[in-house]
Amino acid sequence: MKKNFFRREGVQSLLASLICILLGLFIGYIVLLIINPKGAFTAIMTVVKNFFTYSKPSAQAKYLGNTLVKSAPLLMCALSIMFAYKVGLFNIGASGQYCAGTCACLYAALKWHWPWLGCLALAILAGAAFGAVVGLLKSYCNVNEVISGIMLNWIILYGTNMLLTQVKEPTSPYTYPVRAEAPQALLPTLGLGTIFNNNIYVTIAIPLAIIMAIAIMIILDKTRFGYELKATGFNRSAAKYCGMAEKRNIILTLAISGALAGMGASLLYQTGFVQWECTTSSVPAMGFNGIAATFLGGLNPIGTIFSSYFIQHITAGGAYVDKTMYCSQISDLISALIIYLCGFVLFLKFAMNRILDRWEEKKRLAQASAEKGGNV
Amino acid sequence: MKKIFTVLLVLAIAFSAFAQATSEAPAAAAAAPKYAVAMVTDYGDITDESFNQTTYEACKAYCEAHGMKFNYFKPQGDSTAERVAMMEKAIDEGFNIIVMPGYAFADAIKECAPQNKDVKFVALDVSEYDLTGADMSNVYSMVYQEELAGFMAGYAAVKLGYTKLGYLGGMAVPAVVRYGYGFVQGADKAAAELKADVQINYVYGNQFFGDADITAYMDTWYAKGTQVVFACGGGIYSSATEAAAKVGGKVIGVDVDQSLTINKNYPNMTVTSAMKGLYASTIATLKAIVEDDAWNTLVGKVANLGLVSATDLDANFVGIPTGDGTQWSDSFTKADYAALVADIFNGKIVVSADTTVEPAVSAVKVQYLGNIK
Amino acid sequence: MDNTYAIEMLNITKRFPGIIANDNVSLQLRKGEIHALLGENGAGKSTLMSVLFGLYQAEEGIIKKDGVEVHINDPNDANALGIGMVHQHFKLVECFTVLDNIIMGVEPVGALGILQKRQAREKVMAISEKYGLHVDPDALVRDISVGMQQRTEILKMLYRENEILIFDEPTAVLTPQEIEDLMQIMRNLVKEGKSILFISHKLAEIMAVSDRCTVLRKGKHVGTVDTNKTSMEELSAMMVGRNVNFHVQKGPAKLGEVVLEVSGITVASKVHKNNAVKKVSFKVRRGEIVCIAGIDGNGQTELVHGITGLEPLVEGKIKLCGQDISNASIRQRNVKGMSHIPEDRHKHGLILDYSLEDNLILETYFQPRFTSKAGFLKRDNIRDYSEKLIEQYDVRSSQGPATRARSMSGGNQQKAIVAREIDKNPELLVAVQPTRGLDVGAIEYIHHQLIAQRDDGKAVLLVSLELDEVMDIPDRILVMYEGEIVGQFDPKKTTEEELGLYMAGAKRMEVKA
Amino acid sequence: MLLLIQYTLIFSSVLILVALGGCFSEHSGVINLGLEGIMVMGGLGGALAMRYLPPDLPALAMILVVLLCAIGLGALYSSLLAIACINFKADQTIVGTALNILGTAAATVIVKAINTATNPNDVSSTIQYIRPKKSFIVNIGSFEFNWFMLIALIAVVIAYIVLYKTRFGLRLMACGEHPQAADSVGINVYKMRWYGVLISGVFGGLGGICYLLAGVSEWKFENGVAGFGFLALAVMIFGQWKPIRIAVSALLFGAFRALSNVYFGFEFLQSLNIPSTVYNMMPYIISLVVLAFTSRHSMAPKAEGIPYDKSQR
Repeated sequence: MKKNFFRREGVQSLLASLICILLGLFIGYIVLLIINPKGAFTAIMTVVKNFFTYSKPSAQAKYLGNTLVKSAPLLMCALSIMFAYKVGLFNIGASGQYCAGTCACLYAALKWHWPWLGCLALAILAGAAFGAVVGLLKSYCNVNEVISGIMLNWIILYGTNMLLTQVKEPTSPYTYPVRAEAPQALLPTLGLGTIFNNNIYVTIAIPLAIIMAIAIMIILDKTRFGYELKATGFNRSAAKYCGMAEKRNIILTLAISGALAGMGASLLYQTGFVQWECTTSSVPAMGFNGIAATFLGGLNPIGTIFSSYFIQHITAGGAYVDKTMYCSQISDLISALIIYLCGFVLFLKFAMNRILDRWEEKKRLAQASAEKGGNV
Repeated sequence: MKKIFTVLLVLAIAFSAFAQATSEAPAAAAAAPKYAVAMVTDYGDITDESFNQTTYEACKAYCEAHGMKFNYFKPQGDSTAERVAMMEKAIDEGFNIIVMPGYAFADAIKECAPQNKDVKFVALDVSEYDLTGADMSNVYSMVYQEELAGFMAGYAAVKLGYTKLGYLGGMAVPAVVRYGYGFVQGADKAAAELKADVQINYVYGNQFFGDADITAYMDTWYAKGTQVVFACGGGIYSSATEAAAKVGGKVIGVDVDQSLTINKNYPNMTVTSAMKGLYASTIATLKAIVEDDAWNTLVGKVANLGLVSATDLDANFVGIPTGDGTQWSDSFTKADYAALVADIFNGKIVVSADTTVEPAVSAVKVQYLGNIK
Repeated sequence: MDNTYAIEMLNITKRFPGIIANDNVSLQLRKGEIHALLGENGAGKSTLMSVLFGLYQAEEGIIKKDGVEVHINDPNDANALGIGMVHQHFKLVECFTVLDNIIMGVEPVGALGILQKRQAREKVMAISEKYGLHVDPDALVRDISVGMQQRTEILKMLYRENEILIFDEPTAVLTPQEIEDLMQIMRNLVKEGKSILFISHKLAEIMAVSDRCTVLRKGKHVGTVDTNKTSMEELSAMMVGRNVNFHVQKGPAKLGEVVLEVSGITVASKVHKNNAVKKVSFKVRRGEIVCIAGIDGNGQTELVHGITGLEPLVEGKIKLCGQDISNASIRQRNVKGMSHIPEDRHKHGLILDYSLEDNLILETYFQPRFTSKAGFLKRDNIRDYSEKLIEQYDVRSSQGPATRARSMSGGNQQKAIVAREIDKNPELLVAVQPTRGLDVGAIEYIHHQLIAQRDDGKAVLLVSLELDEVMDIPDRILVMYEGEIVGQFDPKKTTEEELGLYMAGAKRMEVKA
Repeated sequence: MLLLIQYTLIFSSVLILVALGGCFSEHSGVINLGLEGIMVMGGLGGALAMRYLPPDLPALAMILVVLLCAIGLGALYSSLLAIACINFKADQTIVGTALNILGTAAATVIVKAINTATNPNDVSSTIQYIRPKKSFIVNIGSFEFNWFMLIALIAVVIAYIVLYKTRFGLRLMACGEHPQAADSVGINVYKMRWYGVLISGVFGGLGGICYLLAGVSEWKFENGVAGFGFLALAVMIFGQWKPIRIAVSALLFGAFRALSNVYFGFEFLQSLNIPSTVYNMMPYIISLVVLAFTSRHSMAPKAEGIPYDKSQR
């Protein structure tokens, strides 16, 4: 029997994600209506339009570039969380590992004036190291990775603030701008910026992140390594039973997951787009938004590319909302709502299957009675 | 689930209808004015009780009075790229005067101004040094001599008999540092004159709002004998007033005469305020452009706003309140203040504006305590 | 008495997606009788009892108590009707005390819901006195033996003054002595006027304790018989639907050289501080099946874990084909020719979220035939290989190699494991309770596979809790008690009773490896 | 010294309340990572009450109404977690994380909307409560006693009694340890878990308003609660899910937090010149180290984090 189109895993994930997005936007719209019904529709459309609110195509291209620049690190964080999740681990520490990557690449760039590749490598290493700590604690001390991840997030945050204070502008809480102080650490652009109306922030970071997503998909689905990691994730005891180094696999998984998050930081900070604020008092939201992107992307690396972009898109869109009526936090609200709704994805899939079950049952009954009728 | 959805849908439709009905109300104004003003915020929001808020209030008041279109834009994050995005957005929406408070706009101006020759860029607190190499053909910047205001406040506090002072800065941005270093110099000057033993504790809270941590820190100061704290950084003063209220301590306000707000809740707490004429100068600038058509006299300049008169105290861009906002006493009278202003104006007293090194002092003991957070 | 039935379940039908668990089943429990419910795994016994206990609601059919129709929507309803149940997997909170577990759900409370444990304790003590169910009410459940836990479960029912008691496979985890005690307790209970439903697939127990027996097969009611008017053979035929040969045919063993040599190994326990296995030594030769018998929890699991490498040894040596593997990794042991059919197929044997084909290569995926030099899996080879195994070992599933292991039946899951382990062509096959929870057909099949291995000159180490299996399959029996080997027997020259004495620790002999 | 004690006590009170909230939720089987968001919402409830109540209300009435509003909004907000995780079996980690982001965003949006509605020029997310705050404070010499210190103490005692001495506690913990067992004796697991989460909302809300009142008289809701929810989570784990131990570990963590701000008051600490960041980091480092040594025999409720599905028993 041919499988119903709507029974396909991919289709269901996509549908569930779309429902989450639409519902999230819809509730956001309601909130806008309640605050001020006058501009609610314009505002919600602004959030959705983001850079399309610019009238000139050249500006649109430029700000598409900006949105992409910020999507790359988000995609990396989402990949980080997804990779761990596929192996049965919830790396809520991605935020901290991202933070560690920030610390490493900025320190290397601004203090030691390393070239970009060195900074990138150090960021990856820093993320991996903290990921590995979570893995070590998990496999040898049985510490739940969510708890240790949360603790490490704060430890890393405070540590980063402390270290990066050494490369802070004397008269602001921000680190030196990379573009001015350490241009050697900027990621190569390869002329990509010209596509986006000479956007200087568009670098190889964007293709690099997409390549990583594809690589992650291949590793998980096609390789022996992925086979081992997933086995460990699904059933740690069975992995041990069949001779896999299950402790090593857990550590490795979290290290890779951390490396991805750390790399994400490098892909943002080494474009010179932002500076780190040495008084940051909460863990970077990038890692948490990564959770949303992962689940919105249906736990699929390719889906994650789109969901990361989408979340960044509406977050950026929030900045353009008319401030006289609404505040820019409205887009935080909407993306938080979407994350919340992502919690219902499993239920949505279940509900879809139930509807399909009923529908097929009805069809079968109808068919059966028709056949019966035919026989009589 | 279904039910909730239906209810929401009905609500939405109802609201939409209401929106439709009300949105037709505002009619187009008579003639479209020549200018529209947009403000782009720096770190923090237009409610930071500091430069963003003052700039916003000034622009808004002026535009409303003159029937001009005004709006403010808040970048998504604190980066040049995002500031430029908002500036371009404002320009895209037809605004042709962009007001930007904060030294951090230097790079954004360098990027954005040359590409939008027909737009007027008014920067506040962006110094000549920051704008080195910039195309200034459509840019005007104003920098304030906060160090003078700080100096006067410090001088006044010591002269008023306080010997244990504190300085609580917000984030160590140039303006905040200038206030602080000026405060130290002023206290030093007064201490030298009085031959008094004066101590200053000097710290930055590293944020523009108060919370339990900052309050706790302030509590230790007041508990150890600090008499008055110069709370210089947006909403951070709320922690200083909170702590001061417990032990009858005093505070010094910043930017505007803060006695008006602070004393409402805590009578007699404000010793004085170190003020700068951000509001007035912003209005004046807008007036010069819009009414006087005098952009040509401003453009390309970085105005250093400080004292303009040795006698007309209220005409100056920096100073302390001459009315009830300062707790005058026999040891420091309005006349003393006037003399001080004159001395500074005449160059008899020189106040260093250097923010890169701690000011030299001779009579006070300053303890630099870095950042609270 | 005009109504002799305590409970009547009439024409019960319960469907789950895809299957009919109970198809028009009826069961009538007389007052004061022990009524056995017999059937293979998956015959629908537990579903029927869950319906009675209110855990499930039947689509069709009615339940009567004392001749009056009742509706049981949840365990509270069942409890109100005086129906209690001892579940196969105990429903006890491990970090609570025995007393807390007993009173949970019907706690005596004073003002503000404050617990009043004193009167509860008195009542529990009185009941335990009356029925000879001695427990320590203040002990934590996690610290007491399985037998004690079962008594706690029974006390839970009695504390609630239930009249109808359901026992779901109560003997699976007990020693022969404990089983005997349980039977006595059940007889006492009936004497006091309780009615008992006793679910089991162990014929001997049913013959020994029950008055009547209802047999289910594949969700259908086969019949109800008086136990004293039937025989084990008849019952088993009713249960399976055909005549079953209880005894496995096998030729004499042809012993070869020693394959596995275990000398003086000690393995720590995960549960308590003592060692679970204490200086155990034995050998297994080519062409023989050696069975480790004993009551659950006497160190068999840890012994196997020590041999297969899942747990490190505290001391001692293990040799496989003459090579020391005491500290070898699991992978090394596998490669050197050890296969292991694990005790818990869901925990160790399978990755339930993997497809069948991925499960079949769990221990061989790294070989060049399945993985390229670059580290990519050779999907085509894996598909071919798994199709071959599926064919050869008759593993049935809905979508062939691509089926999720989770969606397969227990028997076919076990067959897949057996296929994987035997196809590795091992020198030593360690099989731990390979037939647990399987139906008779699958049991027969797996027994034949074990014997085929032996006849093929392989060494087989079998660990079993089922006395039938212990008596039938091996060539040599080693009895384990409290981590030590306390007896060695030739199955042809011993009896279940004799084994039982050793298994319960009543007797022991010196056993030389 | 007095200041250290005062701030230790007030920070500890926040931590105790929030950690107890987490404790109840987890004992019922639901991991509550959304405490941070619940605190913000509870704080919002209390702050709004203080904004709208007449400031000359008698202290007792003021305290009661503020508490009730904080409790109400906290509990209401926590029901978002309950409905998703209990009824719809959503992943508790995702939902908890979402609640944290949502809490700050929603509170900011709400306060800004209220402020702007009252005064079109006011787009701040700040609520001021200088005079109402005084109701919560009693000065004993130079020690500033905050009623929340007493409330936290009472909360510990009540939590202890409820968990270990009442029918409710027994049933609640059974649902977190072995929900199937609880179900089999007729306890409604869904209902108990709802209670657990709602109680965490109550305590979280109380903790939130307590945090807001700890040191200032106005709060800018954009700033959230600066990681106190997570710190409370650490306290709960450090306290091994037991009320008395939670109280003790909250005192320890509160002392570190207080030290990071008032170390200036101690000559020897000042001479050590340790950045306050280090003091802030310490609680997390200590918890991590302790976790590393104790997690082999974790006291965490066994069934926490696993959605209970009645049809799969």
